[in-house]
Amino acid sequence: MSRYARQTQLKDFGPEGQQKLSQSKVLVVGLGGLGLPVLQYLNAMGVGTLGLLDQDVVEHHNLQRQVLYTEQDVGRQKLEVVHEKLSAQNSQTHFKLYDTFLTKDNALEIIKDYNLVIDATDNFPTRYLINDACVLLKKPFVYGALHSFEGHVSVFNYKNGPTYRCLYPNMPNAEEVPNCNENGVLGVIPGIIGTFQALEAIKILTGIGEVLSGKLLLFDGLSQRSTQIGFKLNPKNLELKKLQDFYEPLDCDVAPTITAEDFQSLLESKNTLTLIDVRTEEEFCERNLKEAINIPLDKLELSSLHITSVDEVYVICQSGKRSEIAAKQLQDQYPNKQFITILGGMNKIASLCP
Amino acid sequence: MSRYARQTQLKDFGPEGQQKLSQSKVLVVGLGGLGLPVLQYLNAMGVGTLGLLDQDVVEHHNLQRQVLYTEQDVGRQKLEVVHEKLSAQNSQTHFKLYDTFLTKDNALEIIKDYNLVIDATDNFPTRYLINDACVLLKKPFVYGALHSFEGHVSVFNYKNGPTYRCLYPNMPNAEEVPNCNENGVLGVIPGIIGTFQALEAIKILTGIGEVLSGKLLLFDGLSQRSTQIGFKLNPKNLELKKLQDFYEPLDCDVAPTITAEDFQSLLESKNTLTLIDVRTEEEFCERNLKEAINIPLDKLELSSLHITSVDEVYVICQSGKRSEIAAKQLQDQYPNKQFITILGGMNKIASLCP
Amino acid sequence: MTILLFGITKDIVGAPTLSVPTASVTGKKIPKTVKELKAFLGNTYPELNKLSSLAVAVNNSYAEDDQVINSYDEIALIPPVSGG
Amino acid sequence: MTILLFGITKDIVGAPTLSVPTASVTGKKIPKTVKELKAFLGNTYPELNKLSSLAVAVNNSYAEDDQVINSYDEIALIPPVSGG
Repeated sequence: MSRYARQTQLKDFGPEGQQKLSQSKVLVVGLGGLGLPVLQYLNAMGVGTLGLLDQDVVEHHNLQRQVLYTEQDVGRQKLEVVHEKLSAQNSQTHFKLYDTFLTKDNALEIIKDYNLVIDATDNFPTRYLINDACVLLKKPFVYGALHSFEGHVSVFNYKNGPTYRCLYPNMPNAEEVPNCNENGVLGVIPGIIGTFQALEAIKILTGIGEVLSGKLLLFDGLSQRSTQIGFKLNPKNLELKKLQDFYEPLDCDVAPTITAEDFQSLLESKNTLTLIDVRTEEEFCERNLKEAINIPLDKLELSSLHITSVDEVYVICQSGKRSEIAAKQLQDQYPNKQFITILGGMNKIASLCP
Repeated sequence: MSRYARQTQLKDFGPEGQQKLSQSKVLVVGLGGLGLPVLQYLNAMGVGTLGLLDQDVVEHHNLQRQVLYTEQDVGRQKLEVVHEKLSAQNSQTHFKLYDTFLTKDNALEIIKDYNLVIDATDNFPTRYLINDACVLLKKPFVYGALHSFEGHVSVFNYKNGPTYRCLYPNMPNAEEVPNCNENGVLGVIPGIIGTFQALEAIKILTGIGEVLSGKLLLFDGLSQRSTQIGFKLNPKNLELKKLQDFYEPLDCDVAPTITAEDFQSLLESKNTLTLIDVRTEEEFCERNLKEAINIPLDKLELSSLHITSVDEVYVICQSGKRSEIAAKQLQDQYPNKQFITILGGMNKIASLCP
Repeated sequence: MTILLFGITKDIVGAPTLSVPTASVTGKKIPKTVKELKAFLGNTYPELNKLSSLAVAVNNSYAEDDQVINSYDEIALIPPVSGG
Repeated sequence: MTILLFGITKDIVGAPTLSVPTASVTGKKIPKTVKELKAFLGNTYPELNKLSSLAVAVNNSYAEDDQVINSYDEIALIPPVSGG
């Protein structure tokens, strides 16, 4: 019996469905709770090309829901582990590996080669980035997200259908959404939502069934109920011309902070410290701390820093918002240093010493 | 962060939920499409003891939906492969291995040690056997079953709630249900139904949420809709005193058959052939073929056959029904021989040569 | 009267739903109970008659053969399924 | 009027559903639109006011702030969720 016989014998799928899968290219963004069940099934079923994108390593507390990883894998690159296991599962699949996070600089270039994207990330900035990139490239993407015992699934931007922004026009603030450490999830929920996502992907790729476009599926594990909410396209969400300048990384690693008061004392007691001011040149010229180096936030990624003598780098802006973003960005770029945000920024400093 | 932090931090689950899981014992009957996702998640989430029961080997066409198996595993015992992988995933889990199929002779003895059973089998006889054994032992079991793009989930016999027989009082005939070779399944459907089963198991074990007792969940993948059908206990289904004498193995491997006419010609042309008559001694004495050895069906399991000279063994009964059962049973016991059923049995033979 | 079809009944009918006329415009006898509905459907799709073990739900509840049905009821045919 | 709660709104309220009085027996002003409902709920659960990005569904359809609501409507609060 052929490898895919059990599905090719289905009248509504057939050898045609299999053929379509084998020629399909799917990018999975995120190799965590959602990405792994999606990949296990898409790979088993014979999707021809799978793009894997993640830069995390396996952590011990991932094992409770990220079922492809073993205890031995803790500390290894997720990308490497997943590639190894999926290759063993299906040697016919062509894998493309992206050892990176999705950013505004690489998103369009990476996504353009795929038929569809699976949003299996764990943070809003990447979800909005995927949405906007898919709108620009006219690619559908299968959205999945989790909260405790619940999950969301939908297909966005499918044949000019509604997008993620038609449900949630703007990214929520950091304060209104629990961060990942507070926000647990029952281990099996990502398995349910991830397999739902895989099913939607298969339907899109092969043309069978009804795609969850314009419908948000709400799954509640405690009552085992699925509810579908209909929603419409807001046409202005398709009128995107380019990506936003910035997708705020509200991610789970909260950057360390220092109060403006403590920072003042530090300034007085220490001879040298490294302080980066990420405001614009204009703002910087108006008022600044003499210890500060000015690298505006939008130039941060391009700048290369030479920080050799110290382990701690302080980051400041006007209110503390941009410095938080900057600190996280720098932390990713320079993992061996610690970047500390000054709470309240120059506003607070000014209020202390007028 | 502790291994299970992401779920112990959930208010409705907590360290108490984790503690309950670690002390729980779950038997999973069947290591196929449903059993694997159930096990991946129960094991990841920290269920203390997992019983694994299956006697199949991994086949190439399993890979399309049985996501724990790799190409290298084809030909290996499923039991061994699953044990190896789950141990690597969670070394704290205690595994009990049953290298057998569930039968009326071992079911009660095996099931009695568990808190609940996962019905992850692919055939009606085992489903009815699990139901009856769980009713006798007062154990809940989580039912899952598949058909093409659809699946069923329910929890039976939970706190004296309805049983499988309250939905389907009697086992369907072989003719009314498509056999497994005709009856395909889209690869991802068992992932969805299996994770639903794992969720129900977790709810039963920890007491959170509403258990799907008295409700049959119908999942339709093509429309991505779940429907719940309410049903009631028929109290006489709890009045079972013992297992049935026989659970007809309507399994997927259709035994090869020969028409009575062809068998007659064969008898005339061949000097020797091996023929087993599985009717009772009484029936056998009334009329038999002189080539036949009489081993009544109910004694077949206990008999040990010494078939050395031939590869093909013919099996006959009165109408062809018992011989079909016998042939399958023999096939499992002696996989290197081929057991062929004579269609229509002695009735047909009699009509040919009165 | 709309009938949702599951499992093998969907395969037999060749569609996920079925409409049964409830006004007697067709001159046919209109099914008034679950049992009559089964017989009615078995006439059109004889393969359905083979299903000795067919559950029927009326408005999302399991229904016995003698249950009365009305034109506004939502009915589902739910045969047993075996795959794993 | 019954309100189904999802995500963080369920955590804020501490229950999966919420009942809003629709007769003015309580003397309070009764919400007539989605916007009024949000304000009404925000009064009782101030943490709900923080949710700048809260979707509301009326009878399983996404609703804008100006949509009129009635006592028999089924309403759901659906904040964005981020976990993966």
